[in-house]
Amino acid sequence: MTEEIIIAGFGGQGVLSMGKILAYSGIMQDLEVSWMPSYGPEMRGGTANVTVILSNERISSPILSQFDTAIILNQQSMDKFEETVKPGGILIYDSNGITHHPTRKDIQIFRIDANDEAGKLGLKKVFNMIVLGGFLKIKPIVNLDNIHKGLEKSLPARYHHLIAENEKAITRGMEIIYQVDPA
Amino acid sequence: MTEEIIIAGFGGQGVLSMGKILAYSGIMQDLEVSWMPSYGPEMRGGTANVTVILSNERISSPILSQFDTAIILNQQSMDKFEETVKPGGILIYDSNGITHHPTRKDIQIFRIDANDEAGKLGLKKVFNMIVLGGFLKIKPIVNLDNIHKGLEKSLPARYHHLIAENEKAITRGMEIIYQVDPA
Amino acid sequence: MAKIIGHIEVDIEKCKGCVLCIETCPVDVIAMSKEFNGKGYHFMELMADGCIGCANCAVICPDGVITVYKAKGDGNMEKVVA
Amino acid sequence: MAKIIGHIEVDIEKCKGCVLCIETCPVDVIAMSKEFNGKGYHFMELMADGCIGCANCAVICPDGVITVYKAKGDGNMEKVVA
Amino acid sequence: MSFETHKFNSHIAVPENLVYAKTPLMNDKPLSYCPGCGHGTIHRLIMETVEELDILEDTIGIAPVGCSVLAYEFMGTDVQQAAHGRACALATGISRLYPDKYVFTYQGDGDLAAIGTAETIHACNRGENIVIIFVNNGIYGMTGGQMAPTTLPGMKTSTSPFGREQKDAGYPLKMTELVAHLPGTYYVTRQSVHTPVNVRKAKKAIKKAFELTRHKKGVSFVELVSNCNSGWKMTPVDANKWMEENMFPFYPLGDIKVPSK
Amino acid sequence: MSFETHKFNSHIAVPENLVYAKTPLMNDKPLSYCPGCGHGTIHRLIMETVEELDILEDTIGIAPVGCSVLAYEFMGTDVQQAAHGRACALATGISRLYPDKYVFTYQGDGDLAAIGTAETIHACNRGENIVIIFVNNGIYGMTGGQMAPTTLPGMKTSTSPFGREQKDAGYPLKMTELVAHLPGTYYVTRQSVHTPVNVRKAKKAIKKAFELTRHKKGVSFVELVSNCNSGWKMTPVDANKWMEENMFPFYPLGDIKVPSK
Amino acid sequence: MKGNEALAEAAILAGCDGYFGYPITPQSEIMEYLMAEQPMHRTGMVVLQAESEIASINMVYGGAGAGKRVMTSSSSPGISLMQEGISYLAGAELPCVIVNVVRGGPGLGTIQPAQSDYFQSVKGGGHGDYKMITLAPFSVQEMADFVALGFDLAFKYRIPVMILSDGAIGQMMEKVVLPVQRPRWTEQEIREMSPWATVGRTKDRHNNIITSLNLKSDVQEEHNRQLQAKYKTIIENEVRYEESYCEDAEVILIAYGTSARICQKAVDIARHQGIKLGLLRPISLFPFPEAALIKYAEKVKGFLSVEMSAGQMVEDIRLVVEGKTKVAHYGRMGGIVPTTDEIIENVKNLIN
Amino acid sequence: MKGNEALAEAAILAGCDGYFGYPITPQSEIMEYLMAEQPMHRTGMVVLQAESEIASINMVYGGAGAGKRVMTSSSSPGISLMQEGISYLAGAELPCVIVNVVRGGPGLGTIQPAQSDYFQSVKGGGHGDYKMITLAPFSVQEMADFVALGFDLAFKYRIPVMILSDGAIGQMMEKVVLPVQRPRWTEQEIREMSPWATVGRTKDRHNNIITSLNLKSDVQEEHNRQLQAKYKTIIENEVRYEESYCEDAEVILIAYGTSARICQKAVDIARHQGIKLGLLRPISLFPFPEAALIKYAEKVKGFLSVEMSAGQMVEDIRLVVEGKTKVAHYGRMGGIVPTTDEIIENVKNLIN
Ligand SMILES: Cc1ncc(C[n+]2csc(CCOP(=O)(O)OP(=O)(O)O)c2C)c(N)n1
Ligand SMILES: Cc1ncc(C[n+]2csc(CCOP(=O)(O)OP(=O)(O)O)c2C)c(N)n1
Ligand code: SF4
Ligand code: SF4
Ligand code: SF4
Ligand code: SF4
Ligand code: SF4
Ligand code: SF4
Ligand SMILES: [Mg+2]
Ligand SMILES: [Mg+2]
Repeated sequence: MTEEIIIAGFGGQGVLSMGKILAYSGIMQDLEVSWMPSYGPEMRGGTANVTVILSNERISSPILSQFDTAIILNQQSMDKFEETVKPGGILIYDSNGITHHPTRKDIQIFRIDANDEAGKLGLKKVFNMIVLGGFLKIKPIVNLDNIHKGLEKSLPARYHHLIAENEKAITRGMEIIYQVDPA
Repeated sequence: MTEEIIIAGFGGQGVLSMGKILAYSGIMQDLEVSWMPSYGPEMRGGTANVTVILSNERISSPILSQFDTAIILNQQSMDKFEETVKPGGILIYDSNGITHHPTRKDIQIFRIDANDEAGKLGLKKVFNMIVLGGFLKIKPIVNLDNIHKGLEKSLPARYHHLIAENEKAITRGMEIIYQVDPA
Repeated sequence: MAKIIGHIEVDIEKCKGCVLCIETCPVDVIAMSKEFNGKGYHFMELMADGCIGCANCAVICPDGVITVYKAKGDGNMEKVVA
Repeated sequence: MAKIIGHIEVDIEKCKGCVLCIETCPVDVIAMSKEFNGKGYHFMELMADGCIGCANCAVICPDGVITVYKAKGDGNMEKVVA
Repeated sequence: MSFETHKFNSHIAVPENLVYAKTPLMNDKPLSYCPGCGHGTIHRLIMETVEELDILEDTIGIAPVGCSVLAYEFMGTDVQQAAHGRACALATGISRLYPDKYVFTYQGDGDLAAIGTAETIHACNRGENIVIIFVNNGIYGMTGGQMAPTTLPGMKTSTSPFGREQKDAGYPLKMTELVAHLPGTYYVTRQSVHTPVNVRKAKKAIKKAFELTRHKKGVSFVELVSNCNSGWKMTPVDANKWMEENMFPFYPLGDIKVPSK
Repeated sequence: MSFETHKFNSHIAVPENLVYAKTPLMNDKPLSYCPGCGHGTIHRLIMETVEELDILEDTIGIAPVGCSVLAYEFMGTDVQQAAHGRACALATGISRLYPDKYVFTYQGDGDLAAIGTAETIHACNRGENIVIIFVNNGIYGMTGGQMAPTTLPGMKTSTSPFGREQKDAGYPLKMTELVAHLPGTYYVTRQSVHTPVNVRKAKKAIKKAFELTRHKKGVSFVELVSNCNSGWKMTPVDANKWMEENMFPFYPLGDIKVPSK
Repeated sequence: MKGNEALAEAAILAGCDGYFGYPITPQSEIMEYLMAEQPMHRTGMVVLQAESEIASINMVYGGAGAGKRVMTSSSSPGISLMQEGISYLAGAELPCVIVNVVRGGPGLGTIQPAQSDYFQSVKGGGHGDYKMITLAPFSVQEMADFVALGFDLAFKYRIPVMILSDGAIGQMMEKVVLPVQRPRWTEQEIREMSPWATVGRTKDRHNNIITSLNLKSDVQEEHNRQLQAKYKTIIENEVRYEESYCEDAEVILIAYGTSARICQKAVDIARHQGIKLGLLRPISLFPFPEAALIKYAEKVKGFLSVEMSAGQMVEDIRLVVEGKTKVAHYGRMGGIVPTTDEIIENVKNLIN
Repeated sequence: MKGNEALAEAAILAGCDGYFGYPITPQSEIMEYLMAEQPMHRTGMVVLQAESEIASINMVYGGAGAGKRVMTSSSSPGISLMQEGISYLAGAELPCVIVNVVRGGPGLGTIQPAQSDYFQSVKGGGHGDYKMITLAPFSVQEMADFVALGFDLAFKYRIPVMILSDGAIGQMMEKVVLPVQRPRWTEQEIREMSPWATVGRTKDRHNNIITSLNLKSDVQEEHNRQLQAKYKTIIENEVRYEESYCEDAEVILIAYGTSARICQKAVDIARHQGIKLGLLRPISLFPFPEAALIKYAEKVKGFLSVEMSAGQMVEDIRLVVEGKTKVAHYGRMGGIVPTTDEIIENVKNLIN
């Protein structure tokens, strides 16, 4: 099994840490992992993306131009990464701020309105965990036990009281994701 | 005609300027010339030498390992340069401070006690011109007219009143040089 | 009675919602919008009447977002202020 | 009467003839040699009696050429100074 | 530009009533700085000065690396981008070759007071006829908030995560006071842009600096104590307050060396 | 060594009468300096200090380029030769890694005050626990007498053949006064070695500097105003006189910053 | 762990005595990690933020000259500033580790990963005839492993060692097995192991001198000859490289660092497509794996050098191959990483 | 006139606007000559002693960015310090002349002449993919001639030009014919000829920007591609070299600068001895005279690269020759100049 994922969005959306939790969880499940951010210029703001690979074999390249799954959280990222999903692959997106919805026919497209949901729950901070939940629903490549361990590993101890909340968000994400037909 | 000369001695003996006057005089006589000092380390004192080449052809290399004439003014230079005179070439030396006189049999050796003579004349400053005179006696490769012009060219205008004195020293040098048999 | 009346215009797409202008307005007539601009920031708005055209907000704004106008409140202008 | 007598030794091969020591001797007992040393310098010499061992010359000498001795001028030493 | 014109008195928004508008010498591009960052204000004051003195044709700016590395995108003057720390050397080169031009540098504290120390001191010592604008935010903004020579004692940065300790990193370096000791500096002042009053004072100082350049007086050195909300991890409002309470006691505002008539 | 032992009172030349002899920590090699050059004296004072404090096993010297680049040939301590201007950086590296050692730099004015300005200022600002010996002869001796930052106004050198002009080259840079302003320097003094009295004072200053290092007081900075007979084109005696008349008014001797108990 | 952080942690574990550095993207995490980790409390290691890269490299010189395990890190422009210092370190034969997390140049360039400082590292960006051992990690694991290896080689040969990484390797996270803690050397150990070091002179020896100055040409030439002889020994003993699928390859990719990772993937894909592609990954760039290349030079249809540069390592390949087979170059620049598709296309072009 | 002085005088005559430098042997005469000559009174040229080589190269950057003819000079360690600045100049495409009067390295080394900064000059001592046009004078005449040529090329291509000389050429005196005085450009001329220069913005144009920064990788890559294209144009158009006795040569010496002078003599001597020796002297080191070498590669028994280094240019020869003939290297180091005897002996070895 090798799962090659790109997660892309704005700087503040928790893109990198979502990737990090996924990667740590993979390690807990004894997988090989790699986490490769596109680090921005020496300036604030802008877009951010991270490539996460989970595999039970040695990972050759941490930098990819095609992905099994793309998780897309803003329009710029949609413009850039829709094309990079492998035929037959998966695209998951949050529709918030999306003006051009994905149009490819040769991939499966899922939508998760995590931003709205986070607002509703009053849990803006765990927006990214809702998205992660959605992804895990579609691709259960790591089990929830290991996600728990991954959260423990990647969050500093002083935030461990938040783990439950994060897990709740993951569960919620699993509930609200749904498949859409390309327009 | 190509004459390849090394002049070597202590830092303060006017070695470089003797070479310079010879070079400028050569230019006045429409020769090709080159003047290549061994520039010392970034420190004061020590030995100095200069390679002067006069030729009526293009000068290939300004740096030489063998010379037609070596003009040697201290023991260190004798140790270093006696061997570099081409067979049949000429070695001119001032015996002041020389402890090992030259011994080669395949070259002509001339001695000029310019240091003593300069002392006698009370003209320490033109010691090097006495030596130059000696050399010109043996190898009259530039004529005195051009030497005069060379002096004019190489001395700053404010020293031009000393030219006569320099020329006197050259004449004296021509008188006191003599050939010696190698010991 | 010539009262001073002021007015500001805000280049909302360039506003970054830093609220420095709001802190500095002597008459508290500006506030943050509920909406976001294209860059995702809440932007500053003139919220009430009473601007005196002191230009504090414009002077402090790091992003040069604000243009300030001021007029003597007489003639038909006075009507408006009244 | 215990008079001070002094004496210096000079490492003449290292002397560079800068004459700083001569300038500094309070009793003018040192001077330059007529001869040269191996480096071609006139070197410093103790030229007269009367050194008081003040060490000025040694202290000022940049090349560390001078060693200074001093003794109370009594006993058989006094004879010498006398 | 999309202006939101409000109803309140919007009818007075006619040219003859204009009180304040961004100088056209500030380009229309949105600034790349964080919300509330002082760099934008300082840029504007310089451009206003250039406009008011009408010296655009004779002004050359120099912006080395630092958050303001892109200054050339925002300022309407000709600009050279310099290697880290070397703005004063560039300024020397230009000013010597164009003695009648207005050459200014725009440097952060990392740039001017760390890697560029030698260039700063020597340009000041030679009395180059230039304006040095020194934006001191006590941190390396651009590279993500590392300690600068001007970081306050105890201040936390990414390379002093437990607070700057004097015994390891020394005291904050007061470059402005230091260069004031050099005969080559003519006008040395420290200002800030965190209130409208201070902005206006800073503007006066900057303008004076450029005017002195016109009269070939040597170095005019204007320090602006400024904020770095991102580096300090504070909101802009809090940052300005923190600055008043912590930076100004260490870096007191006001003139340090003024031209004696 | 070939000692010339004179007849006058030579009989008292016995160990118990010894008043002054070169410290054995000065090697026996002839110094490569010009006749009368102050470098030799200053070398000796440092070595005497190391001997008297008995710290040879814990002393490391640093001599960058300059006439004293060969200091390691003459001084008996361990010595590192540094790139031009970087002695203070080397000293920082060594002293941080060996906090109990005595690390001193030996730097010319070109080295310390021109190319090495940043390293000097920052080592002083951090308060590194080191001794900085600064030999200011107002010229680049080693490279043949070019202008230094400390060259006096009007002074002729090979790169200021018509005399240093303030308008082109600025005023002489008083690095010693400058570093005295930094909290990291603990003891800052200016001395000379051109008379026996001054030599003795200089010795005291140097010894004090090393003693302060023992107590981890930060930077001790000892400037020695010195001559460069070759560069100045004077005899040693004239040079010392010229120095008194011209250098000292500009670089007054004495303590600039003394430890407050 | 990020590559940069793994390297920083490995430095502590390697018994490194001192790190001196200056911030620059994309490697500031190295110093940041060390500052947060406070190795002074763990091993006594010193971490100091210097006023510049020039100060950093000269602090390293001082520390190395005193026998300590010291290192610095920077990225391209900062490394350029160190060139005088590096030449001095090489001239004075001082051991140290220098890390370059390369970004795109020239000039200020971009902060994205690049491999365009190859020449600077292996030909000598500083003046004079000298070499540094240059190690090119291609994974977070190697970022960690090459620190101790670097120090070992540095002290074995009294030579500066460059770890030539890039922004991608520095920023990525992977599983990493950290080495065990090595003790720092005591002063006594340093005095014994590095009798040349300036630790303070004991009565039983002359003063130690660290210098690269030789006023006399013949002495300098002799010194240079010794340096060259040392480099030869290093060439004979310290070549490191990794081969995969070379035995039967028609074309062999030559790549190091990040581009070697992409090439691994390209080989996987190509083999699936039935193309006999191999990969030879130089781990030491100096010494360059010449023998390995020669071995294959007459067997393959060609070598393809895949670099994130306009073509630098390809010259070293050509120098070895001397026309015996085709040598092509495929490079991306400015921070752009080549894709597997592009690589495979270039391989196909080479075959035809 | 000394080589260094001829170069200095030629700078004044070339209409150079500014010289910024820092003393270092063996090239301090350049600044000393200029200071004594007071070109400010002759042409208005500025001469400034900077506080360091880093300041010098950045003053050059400032002046060049403002469209002026500016230059600096130094020797090996000082040039190493300039590497960041040089990379910036190349990245920002600024024209200037940089003189390196090479001495023996690495480190402080020796002040005697050497040729061991060849790699630094032509491969790039700074970071990133860039090139400088590199001219190697071998006589006092060429020291004078290459200043104006250097400025012409620098402005033609917006590229820094390196004059790679050495201590011997710098210190020697020969007859020299000085060029005639060229006028300095007026501000108006600069505005017209160099519309990119930051001279102060006029109302009719946008602000001019001098920078080497590109935050976006694709823009940076495009910039790099343009640089590479420019270098290709230079390779096609600006190769300079001199041949003597190559037509019938059995062995051809390749040498530049001082060693080319010795080689001239060696050729004379060898021809007397009946050995068919020739000399090909690269004048431009970048661009390297590749075509000329290829022309002879299959005719001769071998090339002998004679260098005052451990062997640097020889790599460029090998890269061109690709095994088509023998390529040998004879080098002296540390400031020692090879002798004609040594060269001829090496030639004989090559033949056998
Ligand atoms: C030679 C070199 N070293 C380091 C850097 C990385 N760098 C870029 S800007 C900067 C410092 C920024 O701080 P400051 O000058 O205070 O400006 P600010 O961003 O705070 O406005 C550093 C270290 C660089 N670009 N070049
Ligand atoms: C990078 C570099 N630049 C320049 C030089 C040449 N250089 C050697 S010593 C020196 C200055 C010497 O002056 P100073 O430091 O005052 O020492 P002094 O000789 O006067 O005692 C210079 C410029 C060098 N060796 N390295
Ligand atoms: S100060 Fe400017 S940027 Fe900040 S909120 Fe007000 S208008 Fe917006
Ligand atoms: S101009 Fe003055 S009163 Fe009007 S909104 Fe701005 S700050 Fe408030
Ligand atoms: S001071 Fe020393 S070197 Fe100078 S003359 Fe006296 S003994 Fe000789
Ligand atoms: S010790 Fe004193 S008295 Fe004796 S020679 Fe020296 S200076 Fe003169
Ligand atoms: S990082 Fe700091 S200095 Fe830079 S733009 Fe943001 S607030 Fe301003
Ligand atoms: S050149 Fe000057 S500093 Fe150097 S040794 Fe001679 S007198 Fe001393
Ligand atoms: Mg800052
Ligand atoms: Mg000096």
